[in-house]
Amino acid sequence: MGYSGLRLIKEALTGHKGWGPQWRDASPQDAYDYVIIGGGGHGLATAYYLAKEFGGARIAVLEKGWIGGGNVGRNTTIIRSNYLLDGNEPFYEFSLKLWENLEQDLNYNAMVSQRGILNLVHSDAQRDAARRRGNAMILNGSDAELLGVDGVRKMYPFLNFDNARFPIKGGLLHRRGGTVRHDAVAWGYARGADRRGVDIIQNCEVTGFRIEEGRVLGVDTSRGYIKARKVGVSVAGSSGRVMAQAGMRLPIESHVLQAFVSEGLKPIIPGVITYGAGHFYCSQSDKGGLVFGGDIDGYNSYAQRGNLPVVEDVISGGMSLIPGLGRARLLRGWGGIMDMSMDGSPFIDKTHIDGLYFNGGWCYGGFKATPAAGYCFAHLLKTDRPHDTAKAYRLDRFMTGNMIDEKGMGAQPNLH
Amino acid sequence: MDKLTALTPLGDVTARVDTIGGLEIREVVDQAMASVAARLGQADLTKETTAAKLGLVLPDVGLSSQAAPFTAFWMGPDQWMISAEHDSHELLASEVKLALGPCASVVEQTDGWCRFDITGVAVCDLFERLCNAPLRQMANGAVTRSSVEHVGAFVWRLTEERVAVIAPRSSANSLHHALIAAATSIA
Amino acid sequence: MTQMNRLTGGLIDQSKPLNFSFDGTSYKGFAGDTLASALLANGVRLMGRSFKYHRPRGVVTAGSEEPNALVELRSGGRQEPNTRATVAELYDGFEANSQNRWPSLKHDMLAINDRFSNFLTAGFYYKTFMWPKAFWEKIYEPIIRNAAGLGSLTGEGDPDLYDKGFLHCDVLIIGAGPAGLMAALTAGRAGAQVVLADEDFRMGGRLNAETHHLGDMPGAEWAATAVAELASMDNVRLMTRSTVFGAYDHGVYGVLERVADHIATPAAGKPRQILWRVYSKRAILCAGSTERSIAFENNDRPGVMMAGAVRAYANRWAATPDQNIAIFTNNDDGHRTAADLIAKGVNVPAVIDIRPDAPKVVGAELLAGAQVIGSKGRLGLTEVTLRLASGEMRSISCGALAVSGGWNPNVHLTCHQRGRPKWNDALAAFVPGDDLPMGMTVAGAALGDLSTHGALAGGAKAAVAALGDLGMTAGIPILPKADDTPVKLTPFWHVAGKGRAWLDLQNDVTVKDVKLAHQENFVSVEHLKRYTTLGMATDQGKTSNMGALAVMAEMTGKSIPETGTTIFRPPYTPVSMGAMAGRAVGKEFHPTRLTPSHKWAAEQGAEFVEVGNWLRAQWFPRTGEDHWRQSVDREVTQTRNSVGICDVTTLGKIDVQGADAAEFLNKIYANAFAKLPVGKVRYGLMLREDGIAADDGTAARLAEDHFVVTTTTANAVTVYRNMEFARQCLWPDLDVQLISTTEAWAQYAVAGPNARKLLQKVVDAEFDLSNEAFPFMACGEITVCGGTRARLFRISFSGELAYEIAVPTRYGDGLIRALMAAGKEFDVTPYGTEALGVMRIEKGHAAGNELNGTTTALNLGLGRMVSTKKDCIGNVLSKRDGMNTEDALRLVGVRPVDAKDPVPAGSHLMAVTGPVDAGHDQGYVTSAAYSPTLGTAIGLAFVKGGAARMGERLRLANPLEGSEVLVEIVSAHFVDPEGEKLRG
Amino acid sequence: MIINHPLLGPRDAQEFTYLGDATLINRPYWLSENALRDFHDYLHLRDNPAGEHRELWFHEQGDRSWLVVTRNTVTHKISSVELACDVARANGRSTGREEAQVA
Repeated sequence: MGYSGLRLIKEALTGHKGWGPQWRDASPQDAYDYVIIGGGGHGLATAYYLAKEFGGARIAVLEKGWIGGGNVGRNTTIIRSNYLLDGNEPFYEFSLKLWENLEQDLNYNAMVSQRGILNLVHSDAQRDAARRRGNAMILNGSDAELLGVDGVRKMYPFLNFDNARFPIKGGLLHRRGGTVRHDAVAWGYARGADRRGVDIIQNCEVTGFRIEEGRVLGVDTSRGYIKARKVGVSVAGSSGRVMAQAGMRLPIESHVLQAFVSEGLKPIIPGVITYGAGHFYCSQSDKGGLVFGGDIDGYNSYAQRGNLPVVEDVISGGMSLIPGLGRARLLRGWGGIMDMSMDGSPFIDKTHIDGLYFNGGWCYGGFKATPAAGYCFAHLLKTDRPHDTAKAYRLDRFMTGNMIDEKGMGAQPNLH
Repeated sequence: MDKLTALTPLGDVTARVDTIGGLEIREVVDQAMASVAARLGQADLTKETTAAKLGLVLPDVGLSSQAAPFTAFWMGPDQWMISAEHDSHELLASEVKLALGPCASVVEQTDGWCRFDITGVAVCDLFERLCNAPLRQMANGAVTRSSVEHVGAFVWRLTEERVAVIAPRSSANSLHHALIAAATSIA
Repeated sequence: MTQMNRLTGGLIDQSKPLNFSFDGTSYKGFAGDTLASALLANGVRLMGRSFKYHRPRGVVTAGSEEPNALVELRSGGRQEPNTRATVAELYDGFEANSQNRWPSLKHDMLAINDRFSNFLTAGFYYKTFMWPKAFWEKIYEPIIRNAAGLGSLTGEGDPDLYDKGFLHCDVLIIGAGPAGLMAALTAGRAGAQVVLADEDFRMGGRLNAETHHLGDMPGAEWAATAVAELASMDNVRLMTRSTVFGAYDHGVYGVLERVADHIATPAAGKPRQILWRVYSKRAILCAGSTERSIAFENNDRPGVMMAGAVRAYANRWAATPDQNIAIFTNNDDGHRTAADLIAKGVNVPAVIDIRPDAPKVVGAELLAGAQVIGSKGRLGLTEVTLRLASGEMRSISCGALAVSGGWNPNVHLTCHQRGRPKWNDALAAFVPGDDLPMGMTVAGAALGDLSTHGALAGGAKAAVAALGDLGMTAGIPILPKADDTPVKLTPFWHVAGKGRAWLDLQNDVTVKDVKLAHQENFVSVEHLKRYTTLGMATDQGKTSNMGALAVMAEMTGKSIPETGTTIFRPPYTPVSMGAMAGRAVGKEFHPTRLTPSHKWAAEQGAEFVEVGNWLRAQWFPRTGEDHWRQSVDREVTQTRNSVGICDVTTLGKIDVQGADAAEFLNKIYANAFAKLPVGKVRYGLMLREDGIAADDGTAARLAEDHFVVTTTTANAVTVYRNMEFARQCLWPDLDVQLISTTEAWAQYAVAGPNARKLLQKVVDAEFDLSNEAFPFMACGEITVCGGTRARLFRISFSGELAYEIAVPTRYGDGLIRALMAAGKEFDVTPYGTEALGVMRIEKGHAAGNELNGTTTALNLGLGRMVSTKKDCIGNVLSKRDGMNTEDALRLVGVRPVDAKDPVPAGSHLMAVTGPVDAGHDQGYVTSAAYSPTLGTAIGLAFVKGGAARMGERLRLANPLEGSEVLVEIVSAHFVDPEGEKLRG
Repeated sequence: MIINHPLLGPRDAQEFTYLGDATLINRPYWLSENALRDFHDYLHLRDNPAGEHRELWFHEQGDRSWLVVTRNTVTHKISSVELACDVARANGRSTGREEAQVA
């Protein structure tokens, strides 16, 4: 039975007895057509679209812990389509369009809120870059507005306009960008996939691939061997570990990114702001917490926790931008493990092993990509051809010299 | 043409002195400095030659040494900073290079830096608010390179109650501001 | 009626009354009071409202874990939301207001939510508000947002200062209760460097809240004596009001010291708070324990409190929530509260103990085997309903109920590095696991040693062990005789019933919500937490997690440890953002670097611009110029017509010496340097190893074994780092020494047809500057102004006859004045970064906008610079196919067909006709400027196959600002393409 | 995080700049038959272990030494710290002279 306000009222009046599990706890079958490794946002979305859009049958999602426990459950919830390069922007625009219809599609309120994202600029060179980016966005069908300092002041009068080390000179506004209730995305996709027959198998860790003559036959797991025609790996943060089991080395390093939330506050920050002169971006959740983050810690890590200097650095950026933050308190910080790739862009590609497919390298941008990554990975798994918007995300692009380097930092993952 | 007038790192013709609480913060402008880096494989020769020609023992890691008119502190592997009074040794780099010959690379560093000497019983309390160097545990003469309120700097414990901080010259005003603010804070 | 609920005694100073106000009403308290204790003493129980249902709430704890009594302190930029009344120290004139209510705490309109609680169950919002689509942002979400949130910020800047500090110690002791004090005494007496930090303003922990004796002294007195002894030791640093909020890698701890929160405003120049980073060799966690509740129907009314808190208010603060207090407990500790209250003259109508075999009580009725099943009282408790052991119901009238469900060790910091606590059956609680942060041990109640004796002994033992690890010896001191009662408890988490029983008081999560989560398959703790918001309140689950875990365990039929525990993360208690930022805010966010000519430029009225951390002169307005363009155009024109001077000190300078210096440069530059003669400068291009252009600059050969390399301002640090990498890691046996000399020399560009004439007036006469003696790309050491040492380089960024002249930085101010004076006859102009930018665009020189990290030498038109005859960083990977296609981007000039048209940098290039979209993108404009020399705007652009498209017309598309301009592709060298001027 | 510098003793990791896997020391020979593949793998492909990791750190706010730190990426425990120039020499790096010119 679907979710709706009417149903909620009915259930409220009858003791909420009618709500069933949002997804079944499935046990593994012997064999599947598609095994998706990783029950995060991307894995669940892949299963959902495989089942719904591509007529996939016999699909399993294997999750070593609990679904949604990885990066989809620990991020700063931002969605946006404000990329510069042709290899990226059509993909993120596709993703944003999927977000815009997601809740109705899933019958699940993930609180997609297009509150607008403002990237501040602090120098003429940054304005030139913002203009190039804004134009690229519009040319790819997204939206962008270039604001002067007065435009910024009108939206965010409490920013530091008078005593800034790096004065605000304007901003690039992307109105369709915004935030989403991140956990709900995982649950919504899980519920949607489950309702289309996908087996979601929690506490099932993949321990190895069975590969013969260059073809994958199935996966060994903590719950036994599972045969599969095709295996899709979607395990951000653990990509290196999992693909090593198939003997692959990847152009990826795992890094920790911290994010933070303040104590609950009455509404003060309507949209998402990113500070172009410090490592800081911020939005306010519907619950009232300021959700903010900055740079990765900068060293390889699988520890899901970071260190103090980055916390201080991020918050001093925040205070420099919003001097009124001083009396608010940091409530909680957490660390997620990022697949940092060599050019800052992801991979959705076949591997050299038949039947083994890889989706990863999302750096800290995987959340906003969830719908399109799921869709495009499903497309690849089903058709063996890349989706039009994801054809640049090849594993061999460093060999051919076709990098997609938004920041221009080169082959050093911690700089992206 | 008139001779050029020299300015201090803080931008004045005379050195600045501030006294806050029991602390004196003094801009030091009378030191010439030259870096000495041993050529490949010639660290021992560099040390021997410095000792022979300048009478100065180049110090070990994290330390400084003195032999009038010269003072030296350790900067990095096989690299030292030598200083001497500016007015009598303005050409310190040339002087040191002449003495050392080909065993070391010598570079004039005099105006690359600003220096503040801070004196007072609370000098450790001051640096505790500015810098992660374990100043209380540092013996007299110990030098460590770290950062002081986001400015990279050498922190040099001269005596129990006197510490020199040596930082890139262009940041002199920011460093001075940080010193004054911290001194006010603990005063 | 003043202080109707004030008792006698306590650790407050009843001779020092303080005035304070809450929600505009004035009250009196005493020195040593917190807001909570003073309000209770004044008969105030209602202190807040809950988050979701806006139910009336009173204080429940006496510590930093308080979930209910959150208030706003102070006003304006100092307004501070969500302060726990339990830790807010009273001072004279203290003002606090309740929050998250409208129009008043007693009459809160949003209390209507409580009527609809049946609809507002856990996760209800995921199931509705989906139609119509547009309503989410416009209607539903704004309503939710306005109802949500706790306290408010004013948006004004925080006027207070925050310091940071660094401490080094042998042993950090976290918490100054009996365990911490004894650990500190043991370590301190042995001579170790000790830091003892406690979040309270009075050290002693529970000793201050109890009536136990240690030896022959009351606990609080013993604590004071111990503190006095510690204070006398030079090697011990005592930090009160200091919360150790985070355990980071390798013995680093974050500590927040609240220096001035207990006074109205900090003194001028003094910090409000200090964030300390403590580097410890060993740490002993003595953080005590937190009491937990028992959930029952309507257990959230003001007056329902933790039993240990009620005892603390009575003993330490001489305050009581009411004169009639019932007790509800599952363990012996609850009985202490009864005894202490009775001793203080408070009436205890009943001790309700769920255990049929509960111990006897003196002075109150014992109801063994009974349970509290409900409560009454809209804005404060008036009555509790019981189910007796016999099954009978009974009501008891009381204004407060002291509840004890047992104590949870404060294991939080043991988990900050992802260690998992383990279950202890006897305590029915989690205790520290085996996987502690490096160097940490745990003692006292935090370890599960809940007796005073256990704490003292554990603290001493932990200190001896820690010192032993460090090679120091400490003796176990003689411990005072202290309470050693074992814990007696029957685990009991919630009273069965149909109504709402609260687990998370702040977020309004009830037992029912946990059951619903279970029903919907949110059974893992992480799912439960995220679905119901349990444990996400400002106490981060300290008062709620255990109860919810127990309920979930009951639902799944698993044990509590099988059900799991959530991860504790820093901070232990919330930390103000101001303290985290420290002094690096506002203008001090980053250090500011000033150029040698700064003072002079400021005197000229220059506009300055931030370039990285540098401040550089952007232009120098003259009288009558009221638009920056006038100044910049004039600066360019004057320079091109006569001579201009620009401070270029900010460019990085790296001194490279050694027998293999030339060979080294050959490896780090794409082009060759080995054969550069002494006395010459060469332009050099550095690549990254991936073949992308990294930086450009010059290298001047001062001697066979001595070069000075320049970098761009932005890349000075990276280039130096990369050169050290090449020197130390790639070719460690090359004889090369590097050191930065950026700041040692003040360097000025002197450019324009009269540059030589001007310089000749300043350079000492013995140096010949003629074109023959000092041609283009020459360099040498000279003297100026009668003997000041200088370096002269004949290089040009502007395309003019130009030099760069450098003197020791102290003479930089003198030199600019001398140059300006000497140039007067040539109408010399200083020029800033804007004119510099215009001239380099006119000349087609690439800068940061072109060297943007994605462009190759080929893209920049410098493909031939990448030598094929030698190895260099980036050589091999620059040959990848994708970077060498026919239609690769090439740097060209663009010039509007109509000279009046603008050239917006960041425009994209499209064919003159046809669609304007990403599929038809031909490239983009990187830099643009108005060229006063050509009388039109011009730009540099990367265009596909651009080198072969000279003369072609394209459109500049700038849909962002709605403009389109027709341009012609031209050579990037707009001015003097043959380079005759610079060689002249 | 604290890095126990072989010359200077324990220093806050904040003083350092991180580069990455210490295999970046082993720069391939530019004229080898598979130079493009060798350089591609050298610069881009990583073991990225969850466990012991040898990695390069630069003491930027200190003595300007490059260090090879062996650190566990799961626990952050550091088991050894070496000067990178020593590691480089041990790996056979020298002047690069023998391979600098076209053969």
